[in-house]
Amino acid sequence: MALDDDILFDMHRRMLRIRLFEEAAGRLFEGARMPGFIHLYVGQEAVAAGVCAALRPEDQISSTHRGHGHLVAKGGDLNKMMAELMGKETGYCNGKGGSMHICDLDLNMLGANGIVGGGVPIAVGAGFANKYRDDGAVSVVFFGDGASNIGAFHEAANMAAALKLPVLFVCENNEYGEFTSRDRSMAIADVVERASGYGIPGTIVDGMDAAAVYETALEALEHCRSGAGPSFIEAKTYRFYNHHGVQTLGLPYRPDDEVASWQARDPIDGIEARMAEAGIMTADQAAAVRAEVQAAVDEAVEFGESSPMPNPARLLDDVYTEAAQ
Amino acid sequence: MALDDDILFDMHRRMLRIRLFEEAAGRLFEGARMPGFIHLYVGQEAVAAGVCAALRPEDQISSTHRGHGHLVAKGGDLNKMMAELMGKETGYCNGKGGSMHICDLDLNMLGANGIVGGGVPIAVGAGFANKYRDDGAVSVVFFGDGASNIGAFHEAANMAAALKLPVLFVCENNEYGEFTSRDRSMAIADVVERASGYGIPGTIVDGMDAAAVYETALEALEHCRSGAGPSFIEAKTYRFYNHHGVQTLGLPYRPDDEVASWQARDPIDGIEARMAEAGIMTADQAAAVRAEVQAAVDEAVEFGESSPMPNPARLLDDVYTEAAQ
Amino acid sequence: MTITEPAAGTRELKYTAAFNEALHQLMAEDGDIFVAGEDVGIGGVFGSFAGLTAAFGERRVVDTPIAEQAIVGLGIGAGVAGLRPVVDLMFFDFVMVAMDQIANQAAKLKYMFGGKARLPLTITTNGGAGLSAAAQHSQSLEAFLCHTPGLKVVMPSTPYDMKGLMISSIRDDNPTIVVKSKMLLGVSGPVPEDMYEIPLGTASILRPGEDLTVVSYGRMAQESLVAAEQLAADGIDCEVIDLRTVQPLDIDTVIESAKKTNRIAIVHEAVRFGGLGAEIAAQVQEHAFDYLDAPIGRVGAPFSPVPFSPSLEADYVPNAERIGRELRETIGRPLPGS
Amino acid sequence: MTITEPAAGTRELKYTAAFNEALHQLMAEDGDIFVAGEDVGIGGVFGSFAGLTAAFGERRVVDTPIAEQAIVGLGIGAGVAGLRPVVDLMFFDFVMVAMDQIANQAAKLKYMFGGKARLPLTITTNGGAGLSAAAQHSQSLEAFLCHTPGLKVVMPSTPYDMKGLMISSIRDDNPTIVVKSKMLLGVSGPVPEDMYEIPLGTASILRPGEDLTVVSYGRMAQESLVAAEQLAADGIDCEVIDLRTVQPLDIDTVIESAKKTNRIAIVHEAVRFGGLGAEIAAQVQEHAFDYLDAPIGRVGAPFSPVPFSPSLEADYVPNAERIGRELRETIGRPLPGS
Ligand SMILES: Cc1ncc(C[n+]2csc(CCOP(=O)(O)OP(=O)(O)O)c2C)c(N)n1
Ligand SMILES: Cc1ncc(C[n+]2csc(CCOP(=O)(O)OP(=O)(O)O)c2C)c(N)n1
Ligand SMILES: [Mg+2]
Ligand SMILES: [Mg+2]
Repeated sequence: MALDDDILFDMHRRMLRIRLFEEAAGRLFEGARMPGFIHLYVGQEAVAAGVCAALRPEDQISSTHRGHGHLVAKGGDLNKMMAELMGKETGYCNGKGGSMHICDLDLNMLGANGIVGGGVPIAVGAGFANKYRDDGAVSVVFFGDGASNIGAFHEAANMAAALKLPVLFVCENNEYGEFTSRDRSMAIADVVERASGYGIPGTIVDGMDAAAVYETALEALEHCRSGAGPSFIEAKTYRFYNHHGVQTLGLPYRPDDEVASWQARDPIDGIEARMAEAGIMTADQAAAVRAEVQAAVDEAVEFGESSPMPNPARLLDDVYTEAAQ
Repeated sequence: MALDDDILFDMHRRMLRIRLFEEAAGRLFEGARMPGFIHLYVGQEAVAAGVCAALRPEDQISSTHRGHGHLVAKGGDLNKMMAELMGKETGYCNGKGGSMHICDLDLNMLGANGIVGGGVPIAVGAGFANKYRDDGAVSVVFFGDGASNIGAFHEAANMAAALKLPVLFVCENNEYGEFTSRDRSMAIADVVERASGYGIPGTIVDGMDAAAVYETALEALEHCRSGAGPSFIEAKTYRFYNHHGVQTLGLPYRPDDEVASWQARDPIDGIEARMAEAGIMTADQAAAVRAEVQAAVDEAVEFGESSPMPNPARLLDDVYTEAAQ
Repeated sequence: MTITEPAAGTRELKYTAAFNEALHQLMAEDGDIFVAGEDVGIGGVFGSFAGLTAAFGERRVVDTPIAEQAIVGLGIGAGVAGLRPVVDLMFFDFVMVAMDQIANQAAKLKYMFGGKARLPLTITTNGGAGLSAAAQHSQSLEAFLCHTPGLKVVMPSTPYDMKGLMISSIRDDNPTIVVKSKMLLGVSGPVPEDMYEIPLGTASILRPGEDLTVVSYGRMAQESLVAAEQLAADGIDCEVIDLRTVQPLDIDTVIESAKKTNRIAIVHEAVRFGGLGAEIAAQVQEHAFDYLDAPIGRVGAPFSPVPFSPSLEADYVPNAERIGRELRETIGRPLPGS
Repeated sequence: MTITEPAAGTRELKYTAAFNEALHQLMAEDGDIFVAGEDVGIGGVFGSFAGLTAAFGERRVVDTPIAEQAIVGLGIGAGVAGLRPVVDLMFFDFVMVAMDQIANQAAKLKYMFGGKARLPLTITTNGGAGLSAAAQHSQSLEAFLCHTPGLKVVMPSTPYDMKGLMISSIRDDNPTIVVKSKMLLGVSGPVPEDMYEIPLGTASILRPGEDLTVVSYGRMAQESLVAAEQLAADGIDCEVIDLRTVQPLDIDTVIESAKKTNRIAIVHEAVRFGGLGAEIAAQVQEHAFDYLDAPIGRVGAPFSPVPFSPSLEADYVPNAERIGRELRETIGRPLPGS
């Protein structure tokens, strides 16, 4: 594949931002310095980075309970993200949403979602708006293998196909729901087999390879933009940590050697090796990027921790939009 | 096909019972002698008759808003059916359910359903019970092309496949929801294309040919009984009347010539022609069966009309099952 | 709040035609409005959307698959993305099918996002019993929606209110459910041709009175009015309040009236247990405790699903006669003057 | 009804272990009982189903796909076909996803069929706020279920009640939802080892008192008890009633108490507007109008979704301190003796 160097640098940085942000968040969570639930995206970075590198700013993305990676990849502000995860006033949602509802509408990131599959119909609605306005934008929806079993996904996928909407479905198949494996939740090998049942063209891609994801996404997006209707990508990937929280090995539902074999295919190691081989990034340069991103993450932690808790007087604000006077 | 003559006689009678019952109900409805909604099954008789002829008594069926045909085919009592459609005390549901909730649990007919797709998960639950008890029974669920677009169908189909349940999915594709055609509701030509997305083996059958339906159903039921999990049949069929009520031609959403071309393939004419050709039923014999069935239907109308309205004192009965003392 | 009465001689329209006219005028005025739902293109099963495809084309009048979750989600996503969607759920009962999208997504989205979203979504539907449509096509489920912060719920009882409330609902920047009463679809009344708004959250007083306040909405407001006229013949002077929107709830008008009449009853078609009448009763006794001369009455459906048989259904759904009977019980104790 | 208290010296179990023990004992006794839901095989995300797979195998402890409609439907169909299913919805909020199956199907099936069905289905779930789980994982939605004829709704507040109510719920032949309070999962209390039933629809009096009746259920019953002890220090003697099941509702116990104390407040975690407190208040004023010396108080969540931030959530969810404050307001007017 002849991929622009710029794209590789871009994706490498997006992936590192996700990884380091997530690991910082995980440490805070472990240290009980972060409230609520945390679903880490670590391991799946190549999917969000590869897809988002292929997007235009006006393209929307919709996400899941495992949504930090998608927002970071779309350009999310790490300070506002970390503050939100901590429930602070300065966070993206003023502390009202937290990890499972993080969003940035200015970046056309339409939100994480606490309901498995709940974001899929909403993403299709955004795709409808794009077609209605004929503005060339595509609505991209990330969802898990587990989510492909829920009704909302089905209805939305069929609706997008029936109405020929510019929606890109990106299934991140990490082989598990929470603790139940994909092969016990469905009787098919590849989630993409569902796409043909809607008349949606589908592709499988190695979700540990950002470049492959990028190229696949670019093509799928082109299909959507052409007016031909939705497209579907299944990215084979893996979450390195537990469903919730930061434990990795020794869990009763995932064999340690399975975890290890996927970790050996770390998507960041992969892209760094590729860039090194191509002679476009030395180990020193890689380290420099890492240091720079780490500094931004540290700053985000600092920003979050030093930010105030929400003003109690605003508890009941923003339930409704008041009419403009 | 070498089909037992008995089976043909059996199916012929089931189809006639449906047809004549439905036409009587339609006339009553037109004459404002029947309350509520009425969704006639006329035209689709070969599907219910063909499938039900292949069933054992212990097999369950679940149905839709268009449910009279299924209950008649499973052996429903025409008197109790007609009385129920009229809202009478002597009806199957004591007048509390009506057309959309008609059922006969003793016949293992688990009910019509007013919610499109609502019966599919319930049917899968019955299939679970069969497997749990290992009693060899199969749960058969009838649903429309339109219902295949709703979430409940998707969840239930996948669940049946994941848990390898003895459930036979029978999609009656009559090319329309209410007034919206199948090709505007989905971007695929055949609903059966969805089956492979669940890992369920599927077949298309001519839903105007009872014998073909019977043979296909028998094979699919065998698959289910063998412990191999669910099976899926798409029957191509057509309703001769409007979605609701009895109008046939001149409707704004269905071309008259389309209606006429399907009516030319009337499934009852079809089976009668086949039986005549095979020399097993003369025109006189056919007329005799028809007269006999008509008499039963007339009796049902008489039974329904002469039955009392429900006792108002029972309005609040049967909301709960009281504990046995 | 005030007695709303279109000027004498105003043209008459049916309830459903008032709904339809509001849509025509709104869609002509605002290109961001579109309608989506099952069979809306042909005018909808109740004819509510008649003529819209001819006027605005298939781009703006969109037939969808049978998929209530996706229909509501379509509205949410398109609304967040800047359009002003109107999505239809054929029967009120089908909100159950889409409840997650309505109550967990649409209602909460703005709050969860810290205010950074605007969701100008209108959901239209048809509620209520009376057609022998049985347990799954006859419900009145507004209590579910009113208990869900973030939603507005509109239940007009006249063609005039229908038009004004539809215009306000669609122009409103919040997820709003407009429930037509199936039994009112064919009822006519005066409706001005121009566009006008009825502010959400303002009740109307259908009949002023001194002896008893009757609070209702939707079809039951009209039944209550009939009951009130019957009681008037016996010298019982009811004040009938039509809430028009049940969320926001114009409780001030209700309390003011209760303080004046000292007796109050709430009438709705929904199941009485846990219905909106309970909330109104609870608020009234809280704010007008010392004014009440009798327990607050509640008229509603009994505790069962809606039966199919017309004879049972007639006993199940409140009507003017039963309302009158139960209002007399509410009055119960002799009136001050008598 | 009576003060329920296990014998002194009874072994202690956690709330969730009491739930678990009930399941173990019931499944051992009745081969028709099975458990199905997401991740139940590994014990469930809250550990409520721990050990069941080891004891009863995968045939009877069934991991399902993520598909709440199909999970509830599985229970309905298997129940109608003669089994006694227990199906789990991980969070109370997810009833919204399955609302059609719960409210349009399970609740109405028997009635629609003219009584010719028996649906011994139990749905278990985990409700309530307090874990910073935000708007879609923290709700208390019992008002929806209580307004739906055909369902029973159980909300235990102690390990003892949990076990007895689980046994009654699973043995009951109606669709019954048992809501665990997430914040109580780890709370311990005495639980007899033998099997015992607590009849559905019987409240318990956690604390007898003379000045004010406090009606609650689930976690708030325990918070109300704490608040009552604090008020006792100031000489205000509260009677605390734990409803235990909110449908059927033991209104007799509530009314009897209200007639004795002449003042009453209802406390729940759900949104106050349209919550169960409204229904209780409406019934109490109806049946004890002449006994009430003050307006009926209602403590509940304010009118917004549940916020994520721990600081906001703490203000959102009622706790003993806030309950105490609001109860003092309910008392409001000076007590008769003072
Ligand atoms: C409707 C609903 N059901 C269940 C859950 C609980 N839950 C949260 S994440 C999850 C697993 C989702 O699996 P998948 O879609 O594959 O995403 P992944 O976690 O693997 O990224 C479950 C069951 C939920 N949040 N919403
Ligand atoms: C959830 C739900 N949505 C919509 C309806 C209204 N409705 C009743 S029948 C029907 C069409 C069903 O089409 P299909 O499944 O193809 O069955 P057919 O009527 O063709 O037999 C619709 C939309 C309903 N009853 N339930
Ligand atoms: Mg997964
Ligand atoms: Mg059809």
